[in-house]
Amino acid sequence: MKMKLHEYQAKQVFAQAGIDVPDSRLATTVDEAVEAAESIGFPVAIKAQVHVGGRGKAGGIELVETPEDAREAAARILGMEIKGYQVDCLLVEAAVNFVDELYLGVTMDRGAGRPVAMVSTRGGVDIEEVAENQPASIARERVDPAFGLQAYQARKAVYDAGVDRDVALDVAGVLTSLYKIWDDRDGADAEINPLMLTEDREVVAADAVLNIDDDALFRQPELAEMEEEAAEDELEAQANEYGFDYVRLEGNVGIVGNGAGLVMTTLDLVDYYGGAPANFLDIGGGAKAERVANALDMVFSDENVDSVVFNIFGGITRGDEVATGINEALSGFDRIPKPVTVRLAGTNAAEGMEILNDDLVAVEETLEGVVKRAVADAEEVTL
Amino acid sequence: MKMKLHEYQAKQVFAQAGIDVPDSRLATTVDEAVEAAESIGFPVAIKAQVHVGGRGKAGGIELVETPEDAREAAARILGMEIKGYQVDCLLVEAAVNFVDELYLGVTMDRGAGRPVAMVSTRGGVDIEEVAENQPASIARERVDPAFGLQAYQARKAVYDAGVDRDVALDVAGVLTSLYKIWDDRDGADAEINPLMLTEDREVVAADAVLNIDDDALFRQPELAEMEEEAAEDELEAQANEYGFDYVRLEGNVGIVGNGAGLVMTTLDLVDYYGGAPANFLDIGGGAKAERVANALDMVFSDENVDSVVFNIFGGITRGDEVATGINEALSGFDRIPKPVTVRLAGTNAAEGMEILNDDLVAVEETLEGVVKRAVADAEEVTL
Amino acid sequence: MSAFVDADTRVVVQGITGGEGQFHTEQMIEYGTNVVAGAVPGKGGQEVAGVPVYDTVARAVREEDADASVVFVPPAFAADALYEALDTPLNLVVAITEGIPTQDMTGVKRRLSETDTSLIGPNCPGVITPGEAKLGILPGNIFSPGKVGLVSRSGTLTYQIVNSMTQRGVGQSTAVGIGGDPIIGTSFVDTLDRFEADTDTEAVVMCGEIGGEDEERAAQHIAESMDTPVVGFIAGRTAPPGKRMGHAGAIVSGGGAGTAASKIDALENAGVTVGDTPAEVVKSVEALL
Amino acid sequence: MSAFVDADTRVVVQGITGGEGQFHTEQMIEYGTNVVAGAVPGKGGQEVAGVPVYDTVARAVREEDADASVVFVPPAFAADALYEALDTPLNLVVAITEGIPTQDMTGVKRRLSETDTSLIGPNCPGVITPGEAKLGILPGNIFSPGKVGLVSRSGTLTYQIVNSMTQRGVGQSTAVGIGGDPIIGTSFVDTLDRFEADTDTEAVVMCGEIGGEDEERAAQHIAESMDTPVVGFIAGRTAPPGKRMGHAGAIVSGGGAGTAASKIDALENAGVTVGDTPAEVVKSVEALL
Repeated sequence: MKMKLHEYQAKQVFAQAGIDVPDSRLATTVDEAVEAAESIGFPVAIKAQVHVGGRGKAGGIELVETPEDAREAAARILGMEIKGYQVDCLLVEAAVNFVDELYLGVTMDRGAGRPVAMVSTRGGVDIEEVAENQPASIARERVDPAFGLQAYQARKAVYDAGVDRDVALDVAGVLTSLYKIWDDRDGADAEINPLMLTEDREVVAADAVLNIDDDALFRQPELAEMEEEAAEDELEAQANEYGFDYVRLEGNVGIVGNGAGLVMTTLDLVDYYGGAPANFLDIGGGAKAERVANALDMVFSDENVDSVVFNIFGGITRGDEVATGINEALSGFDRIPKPVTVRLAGTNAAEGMEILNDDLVAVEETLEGVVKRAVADAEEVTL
Repeated sequence: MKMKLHEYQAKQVFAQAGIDVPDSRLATTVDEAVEAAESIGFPVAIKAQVHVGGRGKAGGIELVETPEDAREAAARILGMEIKGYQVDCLLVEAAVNFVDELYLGVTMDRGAGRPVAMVSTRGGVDIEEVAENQPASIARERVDPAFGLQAYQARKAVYDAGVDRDVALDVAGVLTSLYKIWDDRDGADAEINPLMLTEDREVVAADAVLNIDDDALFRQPELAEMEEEAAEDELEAQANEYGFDYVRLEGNVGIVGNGAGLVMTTLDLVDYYGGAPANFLDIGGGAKAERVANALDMVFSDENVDSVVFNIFGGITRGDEVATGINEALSGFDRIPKPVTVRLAGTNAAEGMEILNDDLVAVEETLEGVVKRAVADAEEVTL
Repeated sequence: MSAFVDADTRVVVQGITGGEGQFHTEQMIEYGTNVVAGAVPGKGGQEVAGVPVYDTVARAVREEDADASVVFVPPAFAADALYEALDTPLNLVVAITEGIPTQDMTGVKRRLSETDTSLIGPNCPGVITPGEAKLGILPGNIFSPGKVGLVSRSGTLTYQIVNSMTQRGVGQSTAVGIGGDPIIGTSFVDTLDRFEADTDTEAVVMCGEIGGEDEERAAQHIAESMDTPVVGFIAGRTAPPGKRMGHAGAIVSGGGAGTAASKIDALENAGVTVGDTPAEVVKSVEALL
Repeated sequence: MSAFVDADTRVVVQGITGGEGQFHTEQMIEYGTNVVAGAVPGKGGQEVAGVPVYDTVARAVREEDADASVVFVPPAFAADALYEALDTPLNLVVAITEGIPTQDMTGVKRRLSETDTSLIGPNCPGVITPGEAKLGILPGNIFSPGKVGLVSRSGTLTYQIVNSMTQRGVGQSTAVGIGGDPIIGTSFVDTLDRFEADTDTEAVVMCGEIGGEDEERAAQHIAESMDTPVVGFIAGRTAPPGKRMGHAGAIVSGGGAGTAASKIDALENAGVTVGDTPAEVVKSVEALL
């Protein structure tokens, strides 16, 4: 999983590494935004700070020339919602007078198991579109992780991309810094899009993306502090807290299981049998009553959910223990809010099925059975 | 060439990297030394700071218990000469109450072209002797330069050396730090001998060696500032200033030439023909009059020198230019202080020999000839 | 012969003194696995589950003549444990640990490419040859000896399918979970090669999932180089783009790469029967024997 | 056939726009070397000594079909230039630069071991096949075509011996200075292998010096694998221990390793005639032809 930094956070990191970024200030109120704009000097860009791409198209960025316009833009953007994220924070930034826009990026080439550094002269636009339509316009240098990005590779990428010779070494320097940030900070993706070239041939990072490998946050304390509860979805935020792998979907059959592959398969089967999965929820290894209760709580609290599949393959864990956990978890409810069908498989599954309190839950023996029943339950509610 | 740091300088670097070193202060006068000892608290070690091993045996280190003894020791050691180096500076250091002494080192394994990390439980003694007599008592881990010293390698070396298990991980941590210092600081050799184990099982670097690759000083500005003119030999210090490769020897035939292999061969030939070389002096490429003059100055100022070989193989450089340089350089002397025999070979050698002013120098055509003549000249002076 | 391990495989457990390490060592031994040593820095001289512990893997390998290791070391120290294992003559290293930083694994994989050792995982349940040995956390009781090789990116999905197979009397020659991370040691292709060479394996079940292109590469490999019949399954047909479905590697990219449809197409084009449900998979493989 | 280079070798000069680079490019071209390109970041599109300059080595190699490079890049940037050269399909890279930090060279040598490229140097005068081509700074005029292969750690000592040989009518098939640094690309052994395989080479002169163990390894190699007769010379008999004699690599260790005596013994034990003086060396090799 990736932890996303806001633009202003990524720019702090980039600036520390010596990359030029425009003068900027953060604002959380309209007054702060106007004040920031005046202290920086017009024109400025007012930019929504949200964890999502395509802010510009969504109206989350506005270039303003006067305090009045700044006030108006700030008032409009603050509090607006972009792809489900509410804007709580603005970056007010000196506008850069550019003549050219480049793209620089570093990411992991999963197939090769190696980092790759990228340069394109087609910056300032959606780079995934460029990658699809004009792949040759992105110069790529694959990095040997044992040696890191060598200086010559940064130059090679920049010259191969066709960057103007008079700024090529400067741009190569920025790419080298970007790679170093990616490497030192356990980056998943690091991007500058656009890297602006000014009339004075200065090279300025006008936007900044830095996503961090979640698994490495333990050794990136400074960045870990920047982590925020993702505001997109309350349930996803709650899952983070509980330590569940959770993804919310559009359907009405809630799904709880253990192991990514089995939970994905359960979703697929709900779909296969004519239902619509409401979520992916992997409670992981172990079967403590508390985890079971938390998972059921979450799924119950999703108002889209009409019925629940609870599918556990015990593996090393014993089915009787899981069953006890489920009983305990559900006994806390006065009334089970939504029908739950449980299937336990693997070690001591039979004993577990025996233990389950069928006043609280329905029980099925097979994967197909548990899914079909939950789909049927959901249909019943809908009718 | 290696640049040597003093013990106190190396300890600064080690301490910055998190290695425990005893409390210490520097003193350049007897009063300062006593004051330092009193502020640290007795017992303290009074240690000569000179660029040479074997200080202890030479009487350059003394453990003292009282201010009177500190005064006496400081007075004795300050100004004393150890292997040609005068002691200008003392390190006054808290004495460590140790129960065991280890050796840790990192150096370049030239044959393998790889760094090697070393650990021995036979610390506190001359490690080269240990290496010769009990090679198995030094555990060595060869380092892949593409990956650096991995944590497991440090542990492996420590366990292989037989370090007590209760301190093994701490010692491995020190070795990891030592390697990192060596790597980050362009070390040639980094050593802790002894690394003391106290009764409380603390791990303390009681001595510190850090020699830096001269060729990398350009990127080690902090260490480059610590460089001192080596006090051992004025002429060697002067050669450093002029940028000559120079080594002083015991004989009376001074030697100036270009190219390490050819100059070494000239020394060997002096010996072969019954003379004794007074020095190795490689003036390097080019043949500017100033360099020629500086080289001759140096050799003339060596009172051991009775005659001089000047042997240049022009290569790309033209012999006529070298000859003009020699004429110019020698015309600055009222009287040539010591007989000089010149041989020019290679490109335009004949023209060069023609140009040479044979009022100032003797001329020979062959390598053997120029050496034989200089040896004969030196014998004549000696007789 | 077996694809990866058998009753003669001599196993060292890295991280044997931790809770997981100790529990699963006992389970492995109970299953019949020849666990000969543990390796934990600072714990040398101890004994766990009747097995001697050494401070370094090198010494464990030397003293006990081990040829495989299983790694239960926590994520922050796992890469170091893998480098340590790769610096010995071990034939096989099985990394159970979940949550190793990706950049750590790129380094390990780089080093791996210079050795003759195979790495299974990380973030995997391990490998088992039923009736012979298991290296990892797979529940031994659901497996039964037989002729089907099974390879999967997922643990519990493997159990689900194996359990059905065993219940229907279809035994397994070897089952291997290759792990759910984006950077893993042994790929589908590597495992398929082993199964093709394994005289005990007569049919193969391959369980893929969304994300990456390993399944597509496997499909090509099957078409070009395999005679052993393969039945496939791909999890994640209903996964939305851009969301990680549990496994770090199970993600359909924003650009639409790594979908279940792409993988199913590739496999079917390679002549692989792809089941829509785990039950279909079991029936298809049963029909092959 | 020749040991390293001939008139067809297509050479790119890295650092061609610097003073040294430009001067020696002119000298190489004048000698007949087929210099086809230069490579200097930021100087692409220029021309030096009639040769086009490219921003990257990759492009120079691609556009001009070069198969060898000579490096005149200053020490601080030399390692990067070598990595760049090693990332192309060049057969041969000759590094003239003196003073490259040792740790930089350990990295380069590590990378070198993974390529099919040969590196001569650094801190070397280069390589010449008289009458065909020279790559480096050797003074062409003292060489003459012939049957003797010469390999040396020192430039001027090479010139001294070659000059005597040429004056006595003894020509050279190839002469190569492998460099005076502790970490170099092509060793004595590598070069002796080339000479042994080179049908133009009938006898070899090998000039070693104090420091390291390359000469000892060469002696063993001569004894085991060479039919071509070898005459040796070792500089530094009078060098005191612990002092660096000019070359970074020319140092007898405090423990007494790397002495001239050890090297002379090893060579003589391998059947090599070791001359006491350069003149003796020339006489000995003359007698072999």
